[in-house]
Amino acid sequence: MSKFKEVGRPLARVDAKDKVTGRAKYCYDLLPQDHLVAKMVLATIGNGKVLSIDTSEAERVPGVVGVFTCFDPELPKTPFGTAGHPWSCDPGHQDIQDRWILTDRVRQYGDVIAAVVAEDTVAADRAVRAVKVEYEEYPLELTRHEAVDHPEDYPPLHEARPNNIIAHVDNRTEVAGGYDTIEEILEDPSLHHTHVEVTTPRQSQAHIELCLSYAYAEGDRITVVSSTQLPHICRRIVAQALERPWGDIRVIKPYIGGGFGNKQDILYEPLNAWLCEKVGGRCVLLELTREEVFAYTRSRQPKECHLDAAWDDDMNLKARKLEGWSNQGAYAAHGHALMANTANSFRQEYSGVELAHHGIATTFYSNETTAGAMRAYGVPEGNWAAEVLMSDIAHDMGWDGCDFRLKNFMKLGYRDPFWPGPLCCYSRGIEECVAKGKELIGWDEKQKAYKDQTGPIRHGVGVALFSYKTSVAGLSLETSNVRMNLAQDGSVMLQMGATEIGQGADTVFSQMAAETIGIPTEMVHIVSQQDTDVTPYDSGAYASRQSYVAGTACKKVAEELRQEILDYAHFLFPKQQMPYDLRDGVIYDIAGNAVTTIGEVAIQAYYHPTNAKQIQAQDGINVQENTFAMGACFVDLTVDIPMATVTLNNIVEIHDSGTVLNPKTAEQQVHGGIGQSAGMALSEELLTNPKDGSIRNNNLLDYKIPTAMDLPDLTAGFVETYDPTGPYGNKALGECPCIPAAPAIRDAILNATGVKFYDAPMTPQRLFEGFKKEGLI
Amino acid sequence: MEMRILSCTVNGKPVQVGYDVRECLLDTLHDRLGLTSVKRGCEVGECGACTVLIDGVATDTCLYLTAWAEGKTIETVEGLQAPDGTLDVVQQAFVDEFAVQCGFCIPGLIMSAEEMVRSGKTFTRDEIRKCLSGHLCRCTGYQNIVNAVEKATNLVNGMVGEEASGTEEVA
Amino acid sequence: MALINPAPPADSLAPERAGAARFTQVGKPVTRIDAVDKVTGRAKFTYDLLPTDHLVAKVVRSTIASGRVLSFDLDEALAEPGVVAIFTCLDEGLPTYQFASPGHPWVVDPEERGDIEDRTLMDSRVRQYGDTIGVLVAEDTVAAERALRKIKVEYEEYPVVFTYEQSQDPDYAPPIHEECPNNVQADWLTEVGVEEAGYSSMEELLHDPQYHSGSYHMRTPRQQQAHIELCLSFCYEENGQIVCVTSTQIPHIVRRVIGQALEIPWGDVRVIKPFVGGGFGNKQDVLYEPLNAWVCHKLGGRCVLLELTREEVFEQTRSRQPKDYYGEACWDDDMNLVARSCEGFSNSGGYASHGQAIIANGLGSFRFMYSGQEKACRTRALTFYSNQATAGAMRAYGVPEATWAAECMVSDIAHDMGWDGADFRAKNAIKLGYEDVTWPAPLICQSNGIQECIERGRELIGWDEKKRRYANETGPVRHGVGMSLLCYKCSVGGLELETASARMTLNQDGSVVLTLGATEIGQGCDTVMCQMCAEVLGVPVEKVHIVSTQDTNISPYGAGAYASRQTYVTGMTIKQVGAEFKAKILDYARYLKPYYNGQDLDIADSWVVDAAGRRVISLEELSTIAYYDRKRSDQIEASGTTEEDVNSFCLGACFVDVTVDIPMATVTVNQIVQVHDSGQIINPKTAEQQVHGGIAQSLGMGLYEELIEDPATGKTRNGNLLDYKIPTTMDVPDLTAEFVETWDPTGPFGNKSLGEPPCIPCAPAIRDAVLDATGVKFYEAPMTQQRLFEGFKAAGLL
Amino acid sequence: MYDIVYYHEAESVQDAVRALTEHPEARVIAGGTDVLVQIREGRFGPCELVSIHELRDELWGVTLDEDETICIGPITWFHAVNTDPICQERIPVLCDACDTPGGPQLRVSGTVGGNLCNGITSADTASTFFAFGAELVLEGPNGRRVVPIEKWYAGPGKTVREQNEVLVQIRIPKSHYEGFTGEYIKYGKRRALEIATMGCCCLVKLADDHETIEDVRFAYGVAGPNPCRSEAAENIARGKTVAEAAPLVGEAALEDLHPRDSWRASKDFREQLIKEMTKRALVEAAAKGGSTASWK
Repeated sequence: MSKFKEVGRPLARVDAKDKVTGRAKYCYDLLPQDHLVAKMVLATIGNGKVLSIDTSEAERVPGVVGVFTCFDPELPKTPFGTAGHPWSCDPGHQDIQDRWILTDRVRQYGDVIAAVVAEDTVAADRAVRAVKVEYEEYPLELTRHEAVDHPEDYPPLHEARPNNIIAHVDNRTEVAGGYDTIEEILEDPSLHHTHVEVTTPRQSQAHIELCLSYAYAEGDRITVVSSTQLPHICRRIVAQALERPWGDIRVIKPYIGGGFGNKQDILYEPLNAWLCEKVGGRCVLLELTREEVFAYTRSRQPKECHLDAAWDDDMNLKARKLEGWSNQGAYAAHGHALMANTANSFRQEYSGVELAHHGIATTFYSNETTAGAMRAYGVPEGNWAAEVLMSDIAHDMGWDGCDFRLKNFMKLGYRDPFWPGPLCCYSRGIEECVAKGKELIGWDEKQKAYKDQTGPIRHGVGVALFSYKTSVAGLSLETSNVRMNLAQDGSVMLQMGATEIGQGADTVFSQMAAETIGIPTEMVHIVSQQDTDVTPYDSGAYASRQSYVAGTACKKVAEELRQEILDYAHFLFPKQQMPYDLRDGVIYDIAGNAVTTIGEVAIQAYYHPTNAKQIQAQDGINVQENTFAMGACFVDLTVDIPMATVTLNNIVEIHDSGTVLNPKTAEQQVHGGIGQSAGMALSEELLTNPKDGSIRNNNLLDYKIPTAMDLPDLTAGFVETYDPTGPYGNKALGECPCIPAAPAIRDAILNATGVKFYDAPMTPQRLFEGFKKEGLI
Repeated sequence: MEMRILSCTVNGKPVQVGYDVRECLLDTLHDRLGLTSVKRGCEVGECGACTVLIDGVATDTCLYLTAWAEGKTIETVEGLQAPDGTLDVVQQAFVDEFAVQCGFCIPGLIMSAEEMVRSGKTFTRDEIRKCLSGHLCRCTGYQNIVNAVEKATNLVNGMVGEEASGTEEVA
Repeated sequence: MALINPAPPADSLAPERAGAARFTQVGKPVTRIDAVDKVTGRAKFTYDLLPTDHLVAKVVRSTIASGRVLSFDLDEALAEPGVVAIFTCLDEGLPTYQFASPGHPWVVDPEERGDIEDRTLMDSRVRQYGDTIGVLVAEDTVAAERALRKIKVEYEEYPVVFTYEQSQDPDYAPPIHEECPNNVQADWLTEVGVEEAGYSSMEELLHDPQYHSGSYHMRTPRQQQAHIELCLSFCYEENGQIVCVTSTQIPHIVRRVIGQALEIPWGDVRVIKPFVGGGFGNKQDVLYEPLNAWVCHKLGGRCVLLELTREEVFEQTRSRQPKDYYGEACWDDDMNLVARSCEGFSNSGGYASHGQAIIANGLGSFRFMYSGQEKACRTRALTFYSNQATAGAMRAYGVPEATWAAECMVSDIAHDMGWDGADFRAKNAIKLGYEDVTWPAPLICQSNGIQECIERGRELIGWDEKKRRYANETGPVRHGVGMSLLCYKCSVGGLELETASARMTLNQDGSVVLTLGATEIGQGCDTVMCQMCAEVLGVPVEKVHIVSTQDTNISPYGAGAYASRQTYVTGMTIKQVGAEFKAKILDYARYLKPYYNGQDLDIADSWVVDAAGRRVISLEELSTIAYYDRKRSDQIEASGTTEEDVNSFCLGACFVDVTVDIPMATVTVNQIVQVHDSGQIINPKTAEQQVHGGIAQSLGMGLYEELIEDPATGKTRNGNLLDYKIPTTMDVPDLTAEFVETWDPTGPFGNKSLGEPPCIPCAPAIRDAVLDATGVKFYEAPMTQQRLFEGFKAAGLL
Repeated sequence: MYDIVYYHEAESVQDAVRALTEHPEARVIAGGTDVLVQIREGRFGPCELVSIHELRDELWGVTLDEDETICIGPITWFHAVNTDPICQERIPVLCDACDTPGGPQLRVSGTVGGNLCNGITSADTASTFFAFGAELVLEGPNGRRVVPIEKWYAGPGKTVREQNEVLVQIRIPKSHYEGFTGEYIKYGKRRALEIATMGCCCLVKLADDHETIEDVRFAYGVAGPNPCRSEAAENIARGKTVAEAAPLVGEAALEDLHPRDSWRASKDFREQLIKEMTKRALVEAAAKGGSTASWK
C-alpha cells in the first residue's frame, strides 16, 4: 500500500544470501564433533503392555554407552502434554497431559519404550536390534468404531478417558427465518436437500529437514538445540517432562528446514534432554530417520465428516449440518483443537445467508499413530467438506460455481457466535479475489469450451474459496515480546521471539520495524536465532499469527524506540521546535528542517559524558481481536479416464490477506501452499497397516509429495484490503495457501468427468474406482 | 571398522582426509570437512538435499560410499562464490527470484542447476522441471526455483532456440 | 574479618554497614558458575567455535624496524598451492581511516579525544620490527607459512630509534609519525602543594637544608601479559553483517574499532566474545580484529581465521611500556615524607596504543599512596615513540611500575635512616578523606583500611620477630623480609566515561536471566555479578542464570573488562536495574493480589513477602502467571544504563620473606602475604584467586620477566615461553591472601576494585627484602641473576 | 554410517570373484542405490561388501560386436545408456526405459546391471530387457556362463546368479532388435522419484505397409512376481493390423498375467492398467514404425 514506505517492498529475503552460500546453519550443522548418538527402541505392537525388556545383549554391543528403558527408576513420573500452545495456569484450559518420556503401556506401533546411547549410529542401531522385549498384546483399536466401542475387558488407551473420547462438542446456532429447529429446515420439502460423507487423509508435513535435536549440559543446566517452530514452548515442556525448574533449560533454535506444524509439537526433545542427563551432561544427538519422521512424529488427523444441507432455488443455503470425527491416534497432542477448527471453518466460510447451522465434532483416541498440527490446522479438512458440498450443489443445480459460492460466503461484519473473544470479518475482498481469479484462469471461456466432452481424455476447470482466521486471539493467549537496540551507527538490532521457519518472518519483521522507526530496512539487523536465555518471549510460529500478533508487538516497540530516539534528539538539540519526526534516518523538526541523523543521536547517546545511555526498547503486547483472511483458487486440469490420471495444467490462487507486507515473500507462501494442497488432493496419504497399526508408506518414495514435474506453473495474486485490526492492515497468510487447491481440483474433475469424489486424496486407485462406478471405464 | 585416507579434490583444493570405511560421502563432507551445505533429508536418495557435483555430475552423496570418491573432483555450494565474494550466477538467480524459503533443499538444487548451466545447453521449463525432479522441496511449489534456474541458464546459455552463448561465465 | 569503623565521613555509613551484615548472597564463597564447564572441557573458547571449513590468514610482517616499503614481489608466493590471496600495504583502495586501538570508550568530541589515532590496517611506513605490511590468506597454515617466506620486499631503511635520546635527536632519524615531529606523545607536569608549603619552587623545597634528601633512578621492564590462550579471532559474514568471534576483553569496543578501521557502519559489525583464556590487558586493545574482518570481507564473507603464534603474541601484540623514573625526595627526622618528585619516561614503541594514559595513571598512584604527611609532590609523565615493539595496557595499568619507583625510594629511606619500614610506610600512607586536587571530578579516599592491612600483614609474616632474627646476618646465604604498599583507583570514573548496561529477564520458574556488557575473562566476573543480582532481587544465587557470551547484536552495551571497574561500575548498574526489575515484579504481585495495593512488598528467598515478612506469593507462581495471563501477559524484564563519576581507592600491603644466595646470585621467595582493603568482598574465594594470580605476576616482574629487544634491529630476542620466564609452580611459594573489609560508600555493595591491585606490590616488596637481607639496593626490575650478580659485585659482596 | 564389517574395492572382475569366494557372506555392490538402502534397513545386519564400482575398464559402457550384438557393461549408469549413441540408434526404447528410474541423481548412480541383479519385478529396465530377450553373461570361479533373461529370475527379488558370480555383460543380439520399434510405458503415482505401479514394454515389427504386425513382444513389470511376457497378447496381435489388434491385446494379456491385490493398487485396477497400457504401448510402438493407428 502506498501509505507505507518499507512495508510492501518486494525486498530480498534477509536470509537468502546465507542460504545460497551454504552459510546458514541448521541444527545438525552446529552439532559439536564430540557427541554421542541416541536411538529409540520402538514398540513393535500397536496396543498392549511391555512386560519386560532384556538389554543385556544390547549393552554388550561395542560402543554402547547406555540402554535406558521405561522401567528406569529415575524416569520422571509426571505426564506432560506436547502441543505447541501457550501454557495456561488454569488447569481447565491446559492441554491434555498424557505422555511420558518412555512408556511401558504401548498405545501405538512405535511407542518409545527404551532408548540407546552410543558412540556412533552403527553401534546404536545394532544395540536397538539387540534389545529383547516381552509384550502383553491387546486388540488393536484403529478405526472409529473399534475405538469408540472399546472392549471392556481391556484397559482403555488412557485411564482418564475410558471411552477413548478426547472431546465431543455440539454447537447449534440460533435458528432464523421462522423455523424452530435446524431439523425443520433440513427436512423442509420446499427446499432442496443433500447428504454426503467425506473423508480427508493422514497427510504428512514432509519437511525436508528431519526432526532432530541435541542436548548438552552447561553448568547444571541443560541446553537443547532443536529444529523447532517454538523454542520457548519447547523449553517449558522439556522442563515439565524432566520435572525441573523451567529456567534450568535453555533452548536454541537455529535455522530450520521446514516444520509445517510438525515442529509445532514437542517431539523427542524431552527424551533427548533426559538421556543427556543420564550420561552426565555429555552432548547427545537424537536425529530421527525419515521413516521415523513419517511414522512417529505427527501428521494431519484423518477425518470423516457427514454433511447435510438444504438450499432454495435462488442459490441460498438455508442450513448446513456437519458431524465430524477425528482419529487422533494414541496421544492427544493438539487434541480437539484441530477438529474444532475443522467444524468452525466449515461453519464460518459459508455463513453468509444460511438460517441455521449445526456442528457436531468428536475427537477420539485410537491405536493409530499420533496426529497433530499441520499447516492450516484442520481447516483444509473443513474446507474440503464445505467445498465438496458447494461443488455438488452447483453442479446438480446447473449453477455457476463462483456465483453460488459468492452469494453464500461470509459477510463483512460477521462475528462467530461461539468464539469467546471477538472473531469478526473486519475486511473482505472475496469478490475481487474471485473476479481476478476468473479472469486469470479464463473461467467463462473454459466453462464453455469444456462443455459436453466425450472420449478418454477430458478437461475441466474448478474453483474453491476459503476463509481463515488470523492467530488464535480471542480463544487463547496471544502475547509477543520484542526487543530493539540502537547501534552506534543508528542501525537497529531487532530481536523477535517470533521464529523464522522458512516462511520469511525475519524479512517482514525487519520491514515492519523499519517502517515504524523511520529508517530503511537495510538499517535493521534481525537476530534470526532464538535462544531462550536472551530472546524475548513469544510462543512461536503457528496459526499464521506472527505477522499479526508479533507484528503488533514489533510495531509497538518500534514506536517506543522511535520516541526514545526523538526524545534524545531533543535533549541534544533542544532549540528546534518539537515534535520531531524521523524519516529515512533523518530527524526533522516541526517545521520540516533536518535537525540531525539517527546515527548522530545514537553515537552521542552511547558516549555522552553526562547522559550516556544505550537507546533501546523492549515490550510486549496482548492481542484480543481476530479477523479473517480469505481467497479463491482456480484449477485447470486434464483427466485421462482409462489410465485414471489427472494432469494439472494451471493453478491460480488469489488471496485477501489485507496489506501484503512483502509481495515476493507472500507469493512464495502461496506457491508452497498450493503444492501441499495439490498433494493432499491427488497423492498424499499415510497408510496404516490394519494388522499392527504400523505405517506402510513411511518414506519419500511411497509417500508421494509432488515433484517439480507434478506441478504446473502457479499464479499467485493478491487483493489488498486494509484490515483495521492488523498492525499494518495485514491478515493471516502463512497457512491459507494450502487450503483451497484440493477442493478446486476436485471441482475441476467433476467439471471434466461429471464424477463426484468425496475422499481425498483422489489417487489413481480411487479415480479408477470412481470412473468404473460411473461406467466411464 | 578401520579408518582410511581419501585423496580427492574438494572445491578446487586437493584434500586428504581420514574416513571410516562405513561412511558415505555425505558424512565425510559434512562432519569431517565441515561442508555443512551438504544436507541429510532421507539417506536413501529420495530427497536430493545432499546433492553435490562429483566430476561435474550432480550426485546424491547419501548413497555414495566415501571410498568411491578417491581421486574424484567434488564441488559443493561452498566452492561456488568467486574469491572476491561475487555470487555464482545460479546463487544470484536463486536470491533474485526468491527461490529460497526454509533453504534446506537449496544447496542441492543449486548444484543440479550448476550442472545444467555448465552443460552449455538451453532448457524449456518442462526440461528444467525434469532436471530438478530428483529434488523434493516442500516450501516453494518449485515455481520460483524453476524461475531461478531458467534465468541462470538463459543468462549463460541463452534462451531455447537461441545460439548458446557459451559457458565462460561459470567456467 | 572485622568491619573497620573509619572516622567521618564514615558515620553517615553506619546504616549501610549494618546492611552489610544482612547480605545473603554477597559475601558468600559461591562456587564459580563456570567451574563445571571448565573442568569438563565444555567451556568453549574462540578456537573451539571455529567452523571446520575456514581459511587462514597470516600477517605479512616487516623485517626491519624502521623505514618504508618500496615494492613487493609476490609472484612466487602467489604461485604457492593453497594460497587464496595476498593483500599488501601498496594495494589501491585500502581503508585510509586512522584509528586508535586502545580499549577506551569512544569520545565523540574530537577535541576531547585522548587516544591517538595513528594506525591504519596496513602502512608502507614501517615503525617497528614485524610491522603489518600485508596480509596473506591460504587454505591452511602450511601453505600460508610457505608463501609468507616467498614474499620478497624491498625497503628504504631508516636508523632504528631505540632510546629516548635517539627519539629527541632530529638529525638521527625522521619522525616515526609525521603528525608527531618530536616523537613525544605527551609530556605532563603535575605539581601540588609547593606554594601552600610556602616555597617558591619544588627544587627549593627538595633541597631545603632542614631536611634529608635523596635522588634515585629506577627502571621497569617490558613485561608481557603472557596469557596462555593466544590472540586469535575469526570472521565470517552472516545476514549482511561481518561477524567477528574473538578472544577479547572488550567486544563492544572491538565492534566500534572494526567499523572505524573498515570505514563501514558500526552496526554492520557483530562481535562475539566466548570464554577468554586470559587477557591481562593485552586484550584490552583491539589487535588484529580489524585486519581479520577486512580480509573476510574482501573474500566475500568466507570464514577466515587469524591466529597469532606465541612468538607473534610476544612480539607483535602489546606489553608493559619500559619506563625510566628519576625520583627525588626529602624527609624529616620524624619519619615524615615532606616532598617527592618523580619524572617518568615511557617508551610506547611504534604506535601510541594506550600511550600516555598508562604512565600518567601510574604516577597518580605514586602521589596518592604516600600523601599521608607530604607537603608537596611533583610528577612528570612523558611518553615517546620509538621503533621498539608497541606497548599497551597490562594488569594495573602503569601502577606496578610507579609503585616500584615509589617503593624503591621509601625502602631506601627507611633503610638508610634505620627506621622500621612498616612504621615508616604506615605513617606516610594515604589517609581517609584524602582528595586529589588534580582530578577533574572528586577523587576522594572514601574508606581506608591501610593501617589494618599493614598490621595484619606484619602479624602474618612475623615481621618484628624476623626483623630481629635476620639482623646482622653474615655469610653467603642471608635472609630478609620486605614489604610494599599499594594504592589503586576503582575505575576511571571521573576521568573518562564510566557507563554500564544490564538486562534482567524473569523466567517462568522465577529464575532470572542476567545479560551484561561486562565480560568474564577468567577473573570470576560472571559469578560475582550473579551474586550481586541475587542480592538485589532477594533470590538465591542459583536462581540467577547469566549469559556469559557477549554478542554485540544482543548484549547490552558495556565497555568491557579493564581498570578493575566491573564489580564497581556494573555492580551499580545491577543495583539500579535490579531495583527497577524488582519494582515491576512487586507491581505484578499487587495486580495478582489487589489486597496489597498501596502496601510495601519485598522479595525474600524467591517469595514476595509483605512488610511483616509474611509470604504473599512465590516468585515461581507469579512469573508463570505473568507469562500466560490472558488479561495481562507480561514477560517481566528490566534493562538500563547507569553512569558513574565517583571513585575511590583500594589499598593493600604485601610482605615477603626471602633467602638470598649471594655467590650464586639467586633469590628464593619463602613466603608472601598480601592483605587487601577492597571494601566489601563479594566472594571471598574468587577474591582470593585474584590475589594469588596477581602476586605471581608481580613476582615475575620482580625477578624474571622482561622482553629484550636488539637495539640495532629492534627484533625481540626472547619472544617465547622458554626464554621469557614466567614463574612455574616451583618458583612461587605458598601464598597467603587476606582482606580487611571496609565499607566504601561509593561502591554498590561497599565494594572497591580488586582485579588488578594484586599484581602491584610484590615486586617492590621482594626488592625491599633483598635490601633487608644484603644491604644492596636494586633499582632495575626484574632483579635477574645477572643484575643481582652485578649488584653484589659492585657492593663488594663478591 | 552403514553397518559394513568387510569392504573390498575390487581391482578386476577376477579379483572380485576371488574376494566373493573367500567371503561367502559378501555381496557385490556396484551403484549402491539398492544395496546401501538395504544395508541401512538392517536387512543384512553387519554386512560384507565387494565393490565393483570402480571397474570401469571392464564393466562400463556400450559396444557393438562384429555381429552387431549390442554389449552393455553392467555398471553403466542408466543415464549413460540413455545417452549412448549405439542404444539411441538401435534400441531407443531401452533409452526411454533408462530415463524413468528415480530422478536424475539416481540415474547417475544406479546401474543397468544392478537393475537386473536386484531381481525386482518393478525394475524399470527389466521388462524392456525381457522384451529384447537379453542374454546375461556371468563370471564366476569356474569361468563364464550365459543366461537368457527368460531363465534369469528365480522368484521375487531372486535370480540365478550365485553369490560369487559377477554379471559382466548384457548382450542383445541383432536379430532381437533389428526392425523392431518399441514403447515403454511406466505407470506411477507421480511423474518422478517413482517406482512403477505397472510397467509395459512393447516391441513391434511391422510389414512394409507399416500397419500389419509381423512380430510383436509384450513384456511387463509388476504384473507378477517377476518381469514376464504375454504370449497370448503377442499371438492375438501377430498378423493383424495395429488398428485391429489394439482393442484385443489388452484382454488377451490378462490371460497370461495375474496381478494381485496390494495396498499399492488393487487387482482390478492393475488389470485395467494392463489392458490400457498394452493397447497404448502397441499403438505408440507401431507409430514409431510408421503406423497411423490411434488408441483412442
